[in-house]
Amino acid sequence: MSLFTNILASLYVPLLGAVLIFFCRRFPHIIEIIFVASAAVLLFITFSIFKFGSAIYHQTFELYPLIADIPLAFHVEPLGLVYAAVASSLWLVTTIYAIGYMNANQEKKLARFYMCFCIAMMGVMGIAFAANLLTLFIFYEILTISTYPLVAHKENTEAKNGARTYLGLLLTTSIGFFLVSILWTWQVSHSLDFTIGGILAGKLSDGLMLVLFTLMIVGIGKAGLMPFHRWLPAAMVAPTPVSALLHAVAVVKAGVFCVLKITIYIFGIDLLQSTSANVAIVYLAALTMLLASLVALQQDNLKARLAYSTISQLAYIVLGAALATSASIIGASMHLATHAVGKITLFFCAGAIYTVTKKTSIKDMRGIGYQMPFTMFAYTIAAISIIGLPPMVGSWSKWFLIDGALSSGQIVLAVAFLISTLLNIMYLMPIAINAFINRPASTEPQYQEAPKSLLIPLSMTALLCLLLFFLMPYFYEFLQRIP
Amino acid sequence: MILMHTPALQVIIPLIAAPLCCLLPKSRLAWLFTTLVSFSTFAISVLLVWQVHAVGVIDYEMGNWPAPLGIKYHIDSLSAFILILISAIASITLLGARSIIEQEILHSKHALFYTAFLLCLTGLLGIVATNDAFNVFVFLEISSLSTYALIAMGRNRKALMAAYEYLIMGTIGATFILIGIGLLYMQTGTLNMFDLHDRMPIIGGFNSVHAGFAFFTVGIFLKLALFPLHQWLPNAYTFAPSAVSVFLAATSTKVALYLLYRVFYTIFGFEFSFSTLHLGAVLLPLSIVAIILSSLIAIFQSDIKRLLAYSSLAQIGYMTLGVSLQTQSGLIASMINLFNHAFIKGALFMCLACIAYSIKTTRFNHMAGIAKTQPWVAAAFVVGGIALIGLPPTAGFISKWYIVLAVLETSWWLAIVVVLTSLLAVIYVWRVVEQMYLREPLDNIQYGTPVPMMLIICTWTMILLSVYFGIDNRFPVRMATMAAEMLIP
Amino acid sequence: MKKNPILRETSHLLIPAILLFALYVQFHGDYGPGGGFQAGVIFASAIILYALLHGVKRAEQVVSLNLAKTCAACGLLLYAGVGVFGILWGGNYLDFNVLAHDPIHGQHWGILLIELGVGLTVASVVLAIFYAFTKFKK
Amino acid sequence: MMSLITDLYAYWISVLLMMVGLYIVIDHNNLFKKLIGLNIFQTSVFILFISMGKVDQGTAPILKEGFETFSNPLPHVLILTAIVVSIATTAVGLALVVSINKYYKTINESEIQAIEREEA
Repeated sequence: MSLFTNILASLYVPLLGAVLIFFCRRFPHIIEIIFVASAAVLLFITFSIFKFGSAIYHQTFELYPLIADIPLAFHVEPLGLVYAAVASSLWLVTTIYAIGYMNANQEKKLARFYMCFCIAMMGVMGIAFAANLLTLFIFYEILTISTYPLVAHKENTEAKNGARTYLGLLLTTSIGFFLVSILWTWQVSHSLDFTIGGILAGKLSDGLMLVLFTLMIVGIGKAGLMPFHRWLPAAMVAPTPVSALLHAVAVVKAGVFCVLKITIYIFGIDLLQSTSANVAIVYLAALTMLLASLVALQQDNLKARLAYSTISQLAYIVLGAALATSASIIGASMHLATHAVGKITLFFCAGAIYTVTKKTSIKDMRGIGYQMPFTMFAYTIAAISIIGLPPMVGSWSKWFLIDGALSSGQIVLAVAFLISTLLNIMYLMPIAINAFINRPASTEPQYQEAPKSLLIPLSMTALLCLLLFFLMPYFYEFLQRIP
Repeated sequence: MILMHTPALQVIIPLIAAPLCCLLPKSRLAWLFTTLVSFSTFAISVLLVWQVHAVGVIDYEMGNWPAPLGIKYHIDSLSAFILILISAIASITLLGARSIIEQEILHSKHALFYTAFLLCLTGLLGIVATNDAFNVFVFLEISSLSTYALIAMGRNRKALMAAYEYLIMGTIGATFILIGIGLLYMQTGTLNMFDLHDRMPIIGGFNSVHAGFAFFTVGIFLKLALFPLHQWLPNAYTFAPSAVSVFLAATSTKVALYLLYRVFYTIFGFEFSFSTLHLGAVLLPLSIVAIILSSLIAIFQSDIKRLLAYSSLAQIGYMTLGVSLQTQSGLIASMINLFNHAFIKGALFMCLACIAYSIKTTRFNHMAGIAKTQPWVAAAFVVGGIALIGLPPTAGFISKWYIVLAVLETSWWLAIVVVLTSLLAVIYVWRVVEQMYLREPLDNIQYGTPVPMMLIICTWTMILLSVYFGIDNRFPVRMATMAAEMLIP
Repeated sequence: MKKNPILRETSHLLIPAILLFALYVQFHGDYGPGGGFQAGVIFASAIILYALLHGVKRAEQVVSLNLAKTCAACGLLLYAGVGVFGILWGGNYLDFNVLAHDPIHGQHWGILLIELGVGLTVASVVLAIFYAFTKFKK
Repeated sequence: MMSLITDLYAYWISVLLMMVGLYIVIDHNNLFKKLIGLNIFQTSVFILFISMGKVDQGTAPILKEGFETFSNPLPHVLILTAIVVSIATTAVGLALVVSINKYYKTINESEIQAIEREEA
């Protein structure tokens, strides 16, 4: 298979999965098989791209002109490959988890659910391999629209309101800011291609460059920067697998991936540093990072707390991207992967707890470690990884991020990272500690450990948190190819 | 032989078919005949597009009388573009509409309905094909008169009032256009558009030409339903029979827009209209007000047909906004939006036709939970709604891209206005989507008659077309670019 | 009607004259003032006069609504048919030059036929409108 | 000043008629009278057209020996068409008014609006 067929296949496989699921919508078992199978095939396809080596990076495949001279085009570069690999491997894990969760909770409209899941995955793959901003934008919006039915899945008033916030904010930012800034970019540079070193050098004055960069990054609502972060907690009304994959991995990571890609390939690191167009975003991201952590402290609903934690962690990546030093970029790219693995584990655990006990409130989870030891053990591992302590994988990315902040001479930001880490400990660890230290109240019914279809995926991702720590040198070497 | 006569055949086939149709005894036969005729006009318009691509411009002299004396039909890239749009929409609408027409219209009037439909089609095609100013007026009235009749056939008695209001406004508009033609004729002694244009430098200074320009402006704005002359449109679209709403929403204002291009670019000329007489300064504020106001009003409608009618008004605002920018890119944007919006709005009204067929109403409250009983229709509405909002990968996105890009060339604050108002579309579309999907069906609503397959297939054809032109837009963009380069040299 | 002998007798005198005049206007439209529009209206007015004096029912025995409708369609078809004839005989649409052996006669024939079509349509449409309003049930 | 009125009297008449017609269309509550207004309005345009076809000392455009100057026949022809259009419009309008009367039992516009408001 040539590289081009590989890329196209990564788009077609989820789409084909969706179509097949649609036609088999009356047979619940068959759609589950199709669902898992398409995830497995996609994983194989994504990893087979690695075998082409580094020679094919930035080799662009144009399909046909979409608008004027701007083609629908795809390419492969290290960052996109990382994102695609993370998303597709975690997708496979999530498919298994989702089937278990949906069956255990007797959710309805499964065919629609799985279909939208597949289409969302196509959106993710398109974003990962997009070779210009227009292609990226198209798949970005496909992702937005296809996840709406997932968020509104429960179809009650709460789900409706949550989904409304979700769609409203994402569309407002993407049409109101992102699209405008893309058009502006097109107007000043007559190119939207992702190019090493950026395409905007010398095209705008410093002041306007600041406006454009701010507009574009804020416009990527999926990155969850304040004040456009409300959609993320709102989307927590969705079933947990959706929260896990889409709101800890695919959607939010699509957001920060776009931020990284635009910083590196549209503006260019050098340009950002020389014009200091990044200054507004840097401080906005730092602010988001701290504020979101503070808000997370006050949340009693476990999923809501994780959601705010995600907002805070996303701000790490945006900050890393906006700092525009090579260390911070590597740190941000790394964090994209490490946070994904960690956060998906946490969500899986939250979902497992809900499935078994129907509990969502942190107060009620006292002593739950005695009843669900595996789940809570996995939770603890993932929490440590998110906090960034060795020997978990999260420590690496945080290391590089702080290194990046220091190397750009911003001591304040390095301190902000540290404060945020402390806050991480404060909002993640008490849950684990309470679960194991306190005994459950005697009035509580005796719960069993979560079903296997939930337990296996979450143990796998927890294991990954640990394993990847040791594989990091290879990963680092790979990421260094990002210019 | 056919190739030589395509410009004439385009118009006379439906014209001859109309009286034949009214002689046909059976409703089904009349439908079949009308559909066949509209498909043949479509085939001819395809031929015309092909010819225009091959040779550029086609002239056809009626009765072999040479141009300034006789009536000349003139097909260039702009006319071919609009012709293919009208005939395509008419064909798809008619193909799917038989069942809904049988349900909504008295059986004894079917033959007359189809006759009126064909006459309306003739009128619209004629306006676009002819190059004679007075001929335009005649065709305008043919299409308008048959439209009044078609609207009046609506089931609700309000349809009568809607048709009456439209008749008064439409007649005033057409008469204004007639006065404009008269004043120009007075100064030039010719009715041929190119002849008129050629003499414009000589007569451009006369007061009567300026007065004629003003009459044309008001008349066309009336036909176009541009704010503040839009009052007739919402009622007309709302109370017309569903099939008629589809056809009108997709074509009638588009043809008025075509007339605007023709009159102000071809007859008066770009220089005269926009530099000497500042048409842009009139169009720009009106378009912006139309966009903002109509979008806001659309949000609060309790009937979805009405909601879409107001949304049409906003879209017309976008199209005239493109014109008011006075640039080639603005004109291209306007034309692309014209083309795309015709399919999108046609598709959405087609969805409402399905719903009206099923539950006999299009009121917002009764939409609750309709996705459960009519999943295909509801899904079609969602896709059409996404296109209306202008999200990729639909045709609406392409329109929006070109409009914002064209506006950005002129001023950035206007671009922000355009983008923000397009977000209003999210609100009114998603209100309906939520109602369809996330509400329990009302108890007192019957589950409704199942929608015939043909209607759904045609609805989806339009929907898929509006998605297709979002993915592959080479045809409309090329045609619009050719036309704009012709109109603004 | 029996009460108004004057009206009745006058109409007996007038209606043939009106019809005759209509035909005159119709067939002198080629070189003189006249033509299908005017002739059609005059022709219809004769029948409307008849209907006013003798009742719509009697008038419908002369020209029924269906006949009027058919004639309206046929008139239009005649008009269009002559035009199509032009195409079939190698000219453009509505090209009368090809109708006869030389252009002048061709034009002559063409205009007469066309005006006949127009006259037929106008007369029947005016009549149909009249019938439609008189038959309207409240 | 006077010549402006006397020379162009045909235009003044048509403008006057036009305004009268438009006023009736806008102001009148009675749907039927509105149609009459519309007719007056259209007629004014016909007069405008026909008056512009008049040539000084011109006769009717009939070829006959001894007459050299003719009025322009084209506006007449155009207006003949426009008159037919106007008849058709009036017919459709009247048909609508009759139907409105049947379904609303009134042809007074404000009464109809009141009925519609009650329904809504």
